[in-house]
Amino acid sequence: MELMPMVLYAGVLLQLILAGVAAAILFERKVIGYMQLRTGPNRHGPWGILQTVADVLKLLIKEDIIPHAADRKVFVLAPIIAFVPSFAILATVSWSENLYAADLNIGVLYFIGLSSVTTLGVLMGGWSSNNKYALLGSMRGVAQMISYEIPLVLSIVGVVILVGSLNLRDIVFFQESIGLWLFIPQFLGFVVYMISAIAELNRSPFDLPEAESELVSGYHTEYSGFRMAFFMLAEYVYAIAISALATTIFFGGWLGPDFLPGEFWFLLKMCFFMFVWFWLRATLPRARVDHLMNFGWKVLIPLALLNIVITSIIKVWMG
Amino acid sequence: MSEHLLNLVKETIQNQHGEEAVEEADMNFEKPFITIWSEHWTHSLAETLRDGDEFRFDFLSCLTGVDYEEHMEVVYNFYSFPHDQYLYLKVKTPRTSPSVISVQPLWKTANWHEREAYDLLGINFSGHPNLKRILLQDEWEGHPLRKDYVTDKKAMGLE
Amino acid sequence: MTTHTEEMTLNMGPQHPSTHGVFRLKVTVRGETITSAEPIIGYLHRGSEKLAEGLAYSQFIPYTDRLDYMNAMTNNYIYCASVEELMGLEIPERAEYLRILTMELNRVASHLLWWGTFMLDMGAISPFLYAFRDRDHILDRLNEISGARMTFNYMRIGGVKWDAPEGWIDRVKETVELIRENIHDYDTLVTGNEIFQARSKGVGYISKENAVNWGLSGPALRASGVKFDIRKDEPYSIYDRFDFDIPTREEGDVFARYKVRIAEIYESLKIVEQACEQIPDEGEIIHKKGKRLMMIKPPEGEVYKRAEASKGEIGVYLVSNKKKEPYRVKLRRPSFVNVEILEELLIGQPIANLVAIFGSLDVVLGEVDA
Amino acid sequence: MTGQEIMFIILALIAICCASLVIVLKRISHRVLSMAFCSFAIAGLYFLLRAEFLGIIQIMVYVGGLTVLFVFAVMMTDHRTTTFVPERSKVFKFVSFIGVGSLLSIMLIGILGMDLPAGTEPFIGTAEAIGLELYGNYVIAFLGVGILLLAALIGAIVIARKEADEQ
Repeated sequence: MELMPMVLYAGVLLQLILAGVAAAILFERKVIGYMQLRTGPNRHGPWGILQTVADVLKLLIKEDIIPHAADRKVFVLAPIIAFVPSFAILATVSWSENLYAADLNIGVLYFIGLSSVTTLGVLMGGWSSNNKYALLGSMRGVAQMISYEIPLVLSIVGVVILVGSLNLRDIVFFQESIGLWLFIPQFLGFVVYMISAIAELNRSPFDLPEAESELVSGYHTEYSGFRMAFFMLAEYVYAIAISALATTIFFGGWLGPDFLPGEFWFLLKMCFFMFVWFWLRATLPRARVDHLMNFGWKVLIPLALLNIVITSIIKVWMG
Repeated sequence: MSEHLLNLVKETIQNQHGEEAVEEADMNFEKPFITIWSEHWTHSLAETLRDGDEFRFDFLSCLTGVDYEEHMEVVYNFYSFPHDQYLYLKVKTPRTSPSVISVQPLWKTANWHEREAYDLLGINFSGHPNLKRILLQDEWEGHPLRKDYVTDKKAMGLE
Repeated sequence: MTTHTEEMTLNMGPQHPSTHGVFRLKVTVRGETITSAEPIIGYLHRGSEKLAEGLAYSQFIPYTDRLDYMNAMTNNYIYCASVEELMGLEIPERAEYLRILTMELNRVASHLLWWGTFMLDMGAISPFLYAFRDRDHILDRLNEISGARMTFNYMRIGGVKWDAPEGWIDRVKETVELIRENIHDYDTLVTGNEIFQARSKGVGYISKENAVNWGLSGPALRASGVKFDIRKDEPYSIYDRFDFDIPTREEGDVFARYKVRIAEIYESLKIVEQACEQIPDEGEIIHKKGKRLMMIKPPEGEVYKRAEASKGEIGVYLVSNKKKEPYRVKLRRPSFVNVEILEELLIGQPIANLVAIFGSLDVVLGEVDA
Repeated sequence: MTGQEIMFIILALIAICCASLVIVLKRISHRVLSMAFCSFAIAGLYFLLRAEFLGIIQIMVYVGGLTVLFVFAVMMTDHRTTTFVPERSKVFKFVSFIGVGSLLSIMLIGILGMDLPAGTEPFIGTAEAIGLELYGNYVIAFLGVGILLLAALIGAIVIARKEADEQ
């Protein structure tokens, strides 16, 4: 791709993602609202459609508060460090057969590698606030994100072995060629991926870094206004990215019956993943830190390794 | 039943501290009601009440202080789960420098009750590990539930 | 450079999402493990006992509402009952039933609210909203009979303030039916949950001896294996006329306290149903002495009266000197006593358990601080 | 100058600046942060060389893993009592400046004097190529490194355990 279209694509994508985040937040509040026997936001625009817009506007015009004892430079930088990688990983997502930015050979690795940088933002945000809850929150967040990155990566390795490529588009083409979405042959990997993705995204029931009943608001306790919005944005963009990755590698990306365009199928599958996360949030209580760690290291990682071994045996056996 | 208990407690106290130790022993709404002076209220007596076979008052239901203008009283409301019996024990103490032993080592629940009585009535519980104000702020002057406490209406914004 | 983890003093509260009011807990943590804890209270102290000494007997009733504002009926009751005991009043039959009905409905509401907020502490948001919805049904009933939703001021010395409005008993029956069904649903949604059980089983263990020694009462005591309920063991009002069980558990942990409270909701609903059947159709609702509100002068004497509130044993120590105002009113608030054990219970626990343990004790700060 | 050269200069400057900031800055958090940026810039250089695999691994290991662990360790331990090297005398500074300067100039002479022929295989940095090299030519060395790291890991756990028990 040439420079100009690339910049254009990135600009358009950024706008769309922002709109997507707004939609996702509304979607979440609506879904959870109905699950809790209430209607959710319904005051701004028809069906509450402008609620998020109003929320964001409110956040943007709020006073920008930096605590006196905070480490100013790091405090300011942290939300950006958290946000940039979560947006950058979207570059490799192939929304349909023809709509994509970078056909990167190591797409999967790029995805996982860059997303690990978000941790740094969380850590810096928590530490620089000079707040004890924020510190505890970021310590939890980092321990959790580092631990769960391993099963997340390992769960994808099975797919990579099966396909023989790290390229996200190749993975979809492979699924097209065998006529089967990979979550069936890679079911174990899929389960491990789903669970560790929740932990990686800090979503309920693994939302320990925020855990409002214990740590007030976790690592972004001291953040307000548009810096807070940045953290929220990073969180939701990352959620969108992870669901896009899940769609690509386990649910056949843009594949689907012909009567609708590929982009639509892709978005539909993504929405399904998002819905599952919201559903869990409305249902489950929060797990505890040590349980979470035990589960990650003693259950998920062995399972993911088992999946790799089985996949390799099958791959060698089938030739 | 209850009168039997009353006599039993009375005898125990008299055995330990002499005949005149029991100031008053009566039934109050069908429950034994005993008054003693604070110098007779000792740890050994309290231990007997808690562990003695006939008593077993393992549950300190309530502890409170009352200012009777000529003297102060600390009222213990004991209950025994094993025997399902009940006892009022009132400990009298002089109004100037009121002091009663702390039963916190025997009934842990007494900890805050005694702190509250200290806070609101100014009764000193000797042997309490952490006797400081609990409901009012540390710099509060006086003890509001004493009958001679003068409410500073101006400071409270009432005038 | 030293490599050990720093100890950190963490002030949970007075403003914190899960301290249920203005409660402050000064904890020292190493990493996430608590090494010492000190509860600090008094932020909501209003001097109720002092106020009582300056008010006529009946004027103090509304102040009792504001102790445990989640379970105001029992507070109302125990204060009135202690005055009645001093005066030796006989309460009309219908008034007794109305008292039982409102107290038990209020207990269900209180337990429901506890259930919702406790699950919120555990990180589940939906139960909170479910609980509030059902609690609202009960509050509607209580509103119909008392004219208020939280601070009822319904009991009077010698009886109750209002008679039940037209069709109220039938509506109560419907509400009981509805809540019983819903509670069952919620119970299955939460109780069996793997994460919830992992977080609550074996956490915050209180032994039988410890529970008694620390003066715990109510569900917290019964969850440690002490089968004691004042309604049954020292029946006040007309509780001896009803058939109900005292749920107990032996485990003494957070989960046991949870189960006991859920079971108590069912038992309370049972009592409400029986009371609805037995209540006489009409009759006096207040003793004639109680009608002259400002003229109440109990004879000289003192009494300690206790009752089973939703959080434990609530008691009133009342001293009268034959004046219009009480000489001394001491309120034994269950939350005040129950919260005390925290300082021992929390040591060695991770912060995540702190919230679970504190929540499981069911503390209302209005009551702790009086 | 082509776009590639401009990018190279920018990235190289960032890398050098951040690397020196690691030494110059006072606060340890700022130092760690600039270390992370330095790693980013180096990863960018790898990308320019079309060694995407290496670049991503650089980010993953150095930014996502190492820096985070570093901050984590600093955060958990008593870093306020840590003192860096005390002030040295002027003579000491002068001598060390000369030493570093001469080392740098020798290196520069060596590097500039080298004549590396352009590689014949254009895409040496792909995942396949690296995998083939690692598990083909250098498999024994690879296994050796693996065992060494495992031993280090276990050793770290043992030491940490011992200190935790002592407390």
